[in-house]
Amino acid sequence: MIESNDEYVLEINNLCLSYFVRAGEIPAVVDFSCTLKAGESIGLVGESGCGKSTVALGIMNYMGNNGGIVGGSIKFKGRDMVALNEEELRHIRGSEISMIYQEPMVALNPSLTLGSQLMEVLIVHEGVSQAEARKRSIQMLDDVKLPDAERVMNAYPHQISGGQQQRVVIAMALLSSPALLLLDEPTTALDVTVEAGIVELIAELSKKYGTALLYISHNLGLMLEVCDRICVMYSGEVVEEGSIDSIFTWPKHPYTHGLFGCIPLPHADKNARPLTAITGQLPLPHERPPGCNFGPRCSFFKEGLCDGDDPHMEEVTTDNDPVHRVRCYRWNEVDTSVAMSAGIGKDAAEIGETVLEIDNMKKYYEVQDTSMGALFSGGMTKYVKANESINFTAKRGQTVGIVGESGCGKSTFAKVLMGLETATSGEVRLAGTNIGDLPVKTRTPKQLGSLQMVFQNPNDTLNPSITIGSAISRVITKFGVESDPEKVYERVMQLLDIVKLPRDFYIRRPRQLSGGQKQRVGIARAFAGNPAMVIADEPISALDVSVAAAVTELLMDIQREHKTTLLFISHDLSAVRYLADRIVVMYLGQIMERGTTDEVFSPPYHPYTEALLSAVPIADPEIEKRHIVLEGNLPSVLDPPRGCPFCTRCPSRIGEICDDVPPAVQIDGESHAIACHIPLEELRKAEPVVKVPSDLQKKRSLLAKEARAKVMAAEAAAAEAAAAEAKAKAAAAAAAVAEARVDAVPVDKEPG
Amino acid sequence: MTKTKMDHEKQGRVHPRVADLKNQFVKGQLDRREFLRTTTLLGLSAAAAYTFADTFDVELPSLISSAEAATPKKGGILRCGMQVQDMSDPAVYDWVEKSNVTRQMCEYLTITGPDNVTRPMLAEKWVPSDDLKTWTFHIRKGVMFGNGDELTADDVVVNIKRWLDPNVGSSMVGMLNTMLDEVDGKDKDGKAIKVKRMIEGSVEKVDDHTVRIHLKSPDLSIPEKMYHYPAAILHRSFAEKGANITKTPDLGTGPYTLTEYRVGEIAILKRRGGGFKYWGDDPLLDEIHYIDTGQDAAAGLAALASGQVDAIYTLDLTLLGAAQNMPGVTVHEVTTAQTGCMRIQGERAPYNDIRVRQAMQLAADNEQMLKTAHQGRGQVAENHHVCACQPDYAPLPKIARNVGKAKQLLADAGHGGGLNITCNVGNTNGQWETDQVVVLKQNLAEAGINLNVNVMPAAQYWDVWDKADFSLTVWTHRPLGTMLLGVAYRTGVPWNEAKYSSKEFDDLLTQAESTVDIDKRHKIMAKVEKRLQDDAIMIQPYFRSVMNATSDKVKGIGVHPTNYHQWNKVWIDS
Amino acid sequence: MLIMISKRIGFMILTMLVVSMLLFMLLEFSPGNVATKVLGPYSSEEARQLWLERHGYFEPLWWRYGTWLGNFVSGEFGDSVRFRVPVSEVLWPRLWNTAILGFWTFAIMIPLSLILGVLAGMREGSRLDRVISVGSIITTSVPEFASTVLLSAIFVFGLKWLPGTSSMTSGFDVKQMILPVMVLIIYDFGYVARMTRASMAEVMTTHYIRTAVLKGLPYKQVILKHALRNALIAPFTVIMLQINWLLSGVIVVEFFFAYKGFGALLLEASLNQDIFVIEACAMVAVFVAVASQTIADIGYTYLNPRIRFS
Amino acid sequence: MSNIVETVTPAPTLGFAFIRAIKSFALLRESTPGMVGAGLVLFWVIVAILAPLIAPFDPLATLQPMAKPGTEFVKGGTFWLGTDHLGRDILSRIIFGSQTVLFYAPLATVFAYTLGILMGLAAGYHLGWWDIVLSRISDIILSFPVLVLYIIIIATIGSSGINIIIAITFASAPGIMRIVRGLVLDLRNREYVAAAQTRGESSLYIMLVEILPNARGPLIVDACLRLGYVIITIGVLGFLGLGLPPPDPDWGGMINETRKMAMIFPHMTIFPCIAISSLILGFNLLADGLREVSLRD
Repeated sequence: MIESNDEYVLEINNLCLSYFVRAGEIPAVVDFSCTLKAGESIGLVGESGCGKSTVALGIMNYMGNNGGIVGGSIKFKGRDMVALNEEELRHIRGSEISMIYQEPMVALNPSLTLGSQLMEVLIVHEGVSQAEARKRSIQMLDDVKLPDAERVMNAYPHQISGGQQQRVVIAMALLSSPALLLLDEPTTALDVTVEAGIVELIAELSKKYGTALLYISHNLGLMLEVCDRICVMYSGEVVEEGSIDSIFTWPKHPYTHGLFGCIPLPHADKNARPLTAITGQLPLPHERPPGCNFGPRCSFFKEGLCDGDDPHMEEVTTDNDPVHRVRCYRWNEVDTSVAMSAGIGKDAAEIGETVLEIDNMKKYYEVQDTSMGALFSGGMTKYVKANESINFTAKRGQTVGIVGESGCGKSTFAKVLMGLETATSGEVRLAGTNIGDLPVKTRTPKQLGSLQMVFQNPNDTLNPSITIGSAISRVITKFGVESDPEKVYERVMQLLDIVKLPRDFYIRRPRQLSGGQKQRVGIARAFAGNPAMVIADEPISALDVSVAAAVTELLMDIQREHKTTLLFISHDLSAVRYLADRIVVMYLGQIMERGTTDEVFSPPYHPYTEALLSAVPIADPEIEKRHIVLEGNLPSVLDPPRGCPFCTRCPSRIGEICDDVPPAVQIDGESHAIACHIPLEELRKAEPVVKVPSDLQKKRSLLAKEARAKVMAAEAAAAEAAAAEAKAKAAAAAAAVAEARVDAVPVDKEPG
Repeated sequence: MTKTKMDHEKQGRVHPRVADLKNQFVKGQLDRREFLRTTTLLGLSAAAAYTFADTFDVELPSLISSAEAATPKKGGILRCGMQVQDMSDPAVYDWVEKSNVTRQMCEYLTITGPDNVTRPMLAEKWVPSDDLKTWTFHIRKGVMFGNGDELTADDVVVNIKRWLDPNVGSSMVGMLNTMLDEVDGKDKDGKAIKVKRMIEGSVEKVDDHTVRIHLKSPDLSIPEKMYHYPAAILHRSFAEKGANITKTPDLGTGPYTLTEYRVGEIAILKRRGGGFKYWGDDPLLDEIHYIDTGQDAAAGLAALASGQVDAIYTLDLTLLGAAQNMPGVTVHEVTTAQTGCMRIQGERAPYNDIRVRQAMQLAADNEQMLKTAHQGRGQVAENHHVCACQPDYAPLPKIARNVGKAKQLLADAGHGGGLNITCNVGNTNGQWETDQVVVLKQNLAEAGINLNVNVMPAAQYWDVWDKADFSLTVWTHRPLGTMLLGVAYRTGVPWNEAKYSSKEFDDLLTQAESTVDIDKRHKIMAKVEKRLQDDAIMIQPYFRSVMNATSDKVKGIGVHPTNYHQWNKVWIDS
Repeated sequence: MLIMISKRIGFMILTMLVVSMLLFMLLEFSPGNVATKVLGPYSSEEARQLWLERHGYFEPLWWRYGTWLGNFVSGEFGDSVRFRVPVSEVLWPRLWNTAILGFWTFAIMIPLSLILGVLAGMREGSRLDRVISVGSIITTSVPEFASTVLLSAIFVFGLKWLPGTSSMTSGFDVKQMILPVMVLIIYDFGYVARMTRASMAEVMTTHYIRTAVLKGLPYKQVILKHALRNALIAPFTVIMLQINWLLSGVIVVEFFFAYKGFGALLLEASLNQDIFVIEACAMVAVFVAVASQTIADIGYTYLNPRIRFS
Repeated sequence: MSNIVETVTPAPTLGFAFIRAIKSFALLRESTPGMVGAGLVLFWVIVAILAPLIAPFDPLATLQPMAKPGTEFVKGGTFWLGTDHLGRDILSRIIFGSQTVLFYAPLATVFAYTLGILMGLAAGYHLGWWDIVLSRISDIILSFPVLVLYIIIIATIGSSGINIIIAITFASAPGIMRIVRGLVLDLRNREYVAAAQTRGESSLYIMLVEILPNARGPLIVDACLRLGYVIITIGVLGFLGLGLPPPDPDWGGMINETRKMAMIFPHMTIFPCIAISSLILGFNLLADGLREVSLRD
């Protein structure tokens, strides 16, 4: 038990939070304890639905109409938040505890100016004058590095970009210099390069103001960069808590360990060391198993033990971490550190003939400009250059990753390939036939079947009113693979087997499936027509890491087996690096860099690739990374820069040539191409962004073993000591009880 | 009245038939009302006729619903809820409401009271020739138009000519058929057709205050026809001045003038001012306001209930119960020759087979229609459109309802398997019209005829009223059966909605119109009625009572069978 | 903004043009009927032909339409068949009367429904919310014709408190106004209240309200400053559309209470097939509808900075 | 396994849709107003179906005019709700009137929906000219005050059951089109639609199989509201004398025929008023309940 202590800003003991619905009470968070000192930052990490956001709202004692705190205590600076009334809470909210939200756009009132939303914090809590509030708000906007604070004050939320909005939300949260800042996935909705800036800003500001941070995220890599300690949550409970070092070196809970296995770290390799997914699914809050919630998914599950009483947090403190606790009966019996490099090696797919050739493909959209100026100048029609001069090839069995942030044109590109749009110019040759100007309706069933797609959003990829069986059957008959109902049925069953889904899913509806299962059906559907090439448009970005790993692996396996060409579109550089053979980096509709994975991930870099690499958080403390934070916003696709599209944000901009002249493509080696004005020689001089120690694995397992040995020894010693202490304590306790009785008398003199 | 009496005494000559009539009356062959009516028509003054009749008949008929005990008071405003319709030329009026507004400012040569007795008005007397073919009207002297001009024979001649001018389109054409001749004309395509034109010289100005009209054939009801609502006497310049009485209210001789007129809203009549001197007794009311309470009859009663109006034009049957239960409201009722006539055009299939029409008549239960659709208020009729309340009515043998025979007739006509027909109804007068058709539907169903009830908006109904095969049209009251038959069933008259064409009927009707002898006339009328009945061109189930309701403070008011407003003696007791 | 307004107005004009064309075709397709209507059923064929010729009915259709439209734009709507006066003489006073009726209806209904809607939506699922929601569904479910009958049975014939007709022949009378306004409010307030409630309830679940609460703002300020501003955008549009609704909603009420308004005029014109009045009324109605829609759009834009500054 | 094959069909059939509809209605249990609404509607549906069995008299027979509620009829039976001015039993007329209203209103709604859905699908899915033309047409129709439109249509083409259905279809389809179009605009961007497109499905297939079934939730709610509104419309037309031709019982017509007598014989008017209001209330509550449930889902 944690002793009550004044140095803690926040002290949570055995907190239980529940929602009350028609069906009854749904426990969202069970037995949550943690402490936070001033200036300290703690991370809450876990997959969706584990209750981490609920904790944040619970701390604010804001549970909505149907939620409530059902047990435990929350002490903020020694005051019990549970016992406070609305008015007292109001004085703490926004002034002593502030919150930063996942989606800044919806967190800001769309019909009030940012200025008034900022100023009211000061006016309400500190009672300052309008002018004073305004002055301090502007100052704070400067602090969060928003340029042109005056303009922002008068602007409405929609008039600034997402990154800027988040800076405003941060400014709003910090205006009253709170002692505690709750951050609920503050960067998840942002592009990775923007995220990097925000993360840096938060770290900086918390230092400057000495604010304690409670940082909520699903991203372990991010935690590493911003937190001192982390709590790993699973299904409403904290399963492990400890310092960054301790947890990243030796995760003691099988779930934490499993999470690491799912993250494509730079040293992961899809063939040699594939990802290891956690089997099974997160249980629904009202369907939690008895005993350990993770039990059914745990490979160390032991009947009779793990499904018995609910496990409690156990202290497993080692010297490099004063407080490391884990909720597992068997943490010291299983050697999770060894399983780190699990995953059975697989044979790399053979690379065959060229399947897809993209030759100077362009896709422009016409946009009617309705501004007054355009009306008078006559230039009513503008072009959005969604894709400009796309060139690359993909071979049979190869995986090509297309990576870029939002608005880079990667989805448009997919649409052109699929025939949902036609190319404005240039050619897209699939097996030698130009299909760039062939809309989907004029393509033959064979062409259609040979080029299929896996979609992004699992909830959207299947028609909710059509059963899984019907959905897959339709594809089979449509592409002319089979027509006899019996054979179609057989084929569907095969496909379900291939994507590792039970056969009785045939009659299920999408509503009854989890996200990962839906995505598997999506994959089965894409492969039903024996495609030569599959385009996967961010197929895992909406999935939790544990599920994403499984889906990624599945995709890889099927691809390997069918020798399919895979075009993997993603914003997630780690994922792309993990599974792609070749990578295309896009920015504002143009290819910035392309080449094999190794070529792209080592110098010479395009400055954008460099920034992108640096921005991706890596969940490994041993890996060194250079920090490059991009300034500015992504330009509008409607009005891109004349010269290099990246010139507005490029940290290595060399002069006006970047603004005015589109850069030429410089070829480095056989297949590596970079579109930049900076000469290749210069670019080659760059240091690698990510440095993976060559003996990382060895070092890691050594470290872990060492720590483990220490713990064991400490345990043994502690056990002895504990035994001795227990005796002493028992005696002391007996005395204390006797004393307490005496003390208790006056208190209890009026019973009832 | 006194003046009239004096005139009569001065006159000296009494129509030779009057003596016969007196004789018949004394013998009891002629009822009192018929005697009064006929003798006055023949020029005997009403007073004289009454005097004569009263010697034999002790009871005095009440001319108005109730003789008021209290002394009439002068002054006050009467507000009457009635549709304020579009009016311009009284000669082409097709609706009584219009004439009610103008009746207060334009007068007629004669006036027919609620007792069906016609008295002199602008014509102080009239003298028919013995053969009833020439009628001499003596125009009252000293009658002043609103514009100060005196009424002369010229005005009367101009008016009569206008009525008969085909370009004006007055329904008086049907009334004064005996002044018309068929001549060759051309239709719009230049084809030669017969058109009716006034016989040259049939209207004659004898002197400044005498007008004589010459008829082709005898017509007894000329004086009554002169009170038909389109027959208002207007100033001779009326047509030149735009033929719009609302714009030129001073072109009438009545005691009131129109000061405000908004169609669908209000018409305000005020006692004529300036140098105007009314020829008769000054009316009691200062002002008469016609307030339009819309097409919805309930709104009218609601207005009466809440004191927004003092009288309503007509009380819808559906509101009778409510009105009777309303304190401070009196309901007035009178039996009339008004009816909802469901006429059949016998030219088109399936009606071109007379057996179908007869079957319809036989299947129809006229009594039930009266009882159910009109709450029994009225008299059962016999499908020939002559009402027992009309003096020229001749009773016919009753024809009992006979569904079996109707079925037989239908089977004979080849409709044994059932017949599908449609009846149009416009509810131009009230819900009872639809109700009547609904009851008929039930009656006909028993004979295997399926009747579709096609209810249409009133205005739309008037677009098709004379065109459809089978529809229910509301006909208003006329003092004489022959008058109605003349406008509605004579071959080629504009309102002949049944498109009925029977030479025999036309001749008989003309004969009846010229027969003064009651017995003889009844015999002819029996033939006329029989002809209509046999030709089965209508199901005319009953003659309805009309009702209106007034506030108790309105005195001297009654209900005229034709809903004409004769309000010179009405006053407000406030 | 300016572009948007001019676009909306352009569209408005276009709609009016198309509607006018349709109306023209519909009502004047058979010129023979027009003449019959104008001259009456007893007119001679000759007179009808003459009338048609005099009024240009033998000209080509487009010419006639052009002339008609030209006249229409210059306020020359033709003569009413029934009233025999220029349509504008009847139309404008009637429209004014309906405007008065509409004004009182709105003046009472809008505050009432907004307040009830906000109160209900503020705490979704509360007892007050239930009462207001169910109450507004019930009132909305009683058709106007039913409530006119019931209310006049009670207040006119039962209690004798109120006059049964509202013809206003002797000038404006507040008492005559009560029943028609009451009927209109009863039927319509529920709709606006429910829209407001839905909008308010939705806003209350948004994240920016959560932000405002967690900023520590007083509840009153959260509601008045943060919630209402957003919650009233949708009802504003609905309220503007109610103007359009009112034009048809008044038909039953005006008919029943003999109120001399636009609705009754239109109804009578339709029943009497008074074509020039129908044409003018329909055009006015469409104008009001399109104009209120346009104002609603512009207002929506103005109220919603997301659109205003984009 | 083979029986699975039999139960599974490539596209959703009516049977499936029906079962699904039943299931979604089963969810209504969670909404009290929804249950009350469903109860009211169900009550009237049952009344309509059993009308010939439960009506004490022939609704068209003229028996005993203006009997007050509870009057015993000489030939046996009781006029529980009295009779109207033509002596027809009001209870029987209300019972049979439910047939009329539950025949015409749903039929008109179905027609309106068929047209509206087709228009909405075409406009929302194809966009471009389809959308511009169809949207403008519907804008124009919608810019007429709706009752004005009905009156002009009915006064022009006459009043009959078919014409009322035509008028309602004509006047409601644009509103439905807008809703459908809005839903389609959202649904057409779903990935399963893209998936169907990428396998070369015809537009018709995508519209009817991929998009339409998923728009059913809001459409069912709207249909309930619209049914209520159609009932009001039929009632208003009856009230203005433009409704269904007599003598078949039609609630609006009954009110119109008897309302003038309401002050003295209130039963003639009040009971049909209650009947029509309760049915409309039923549909409105049902819509409310369905919406509540669908939001919760």
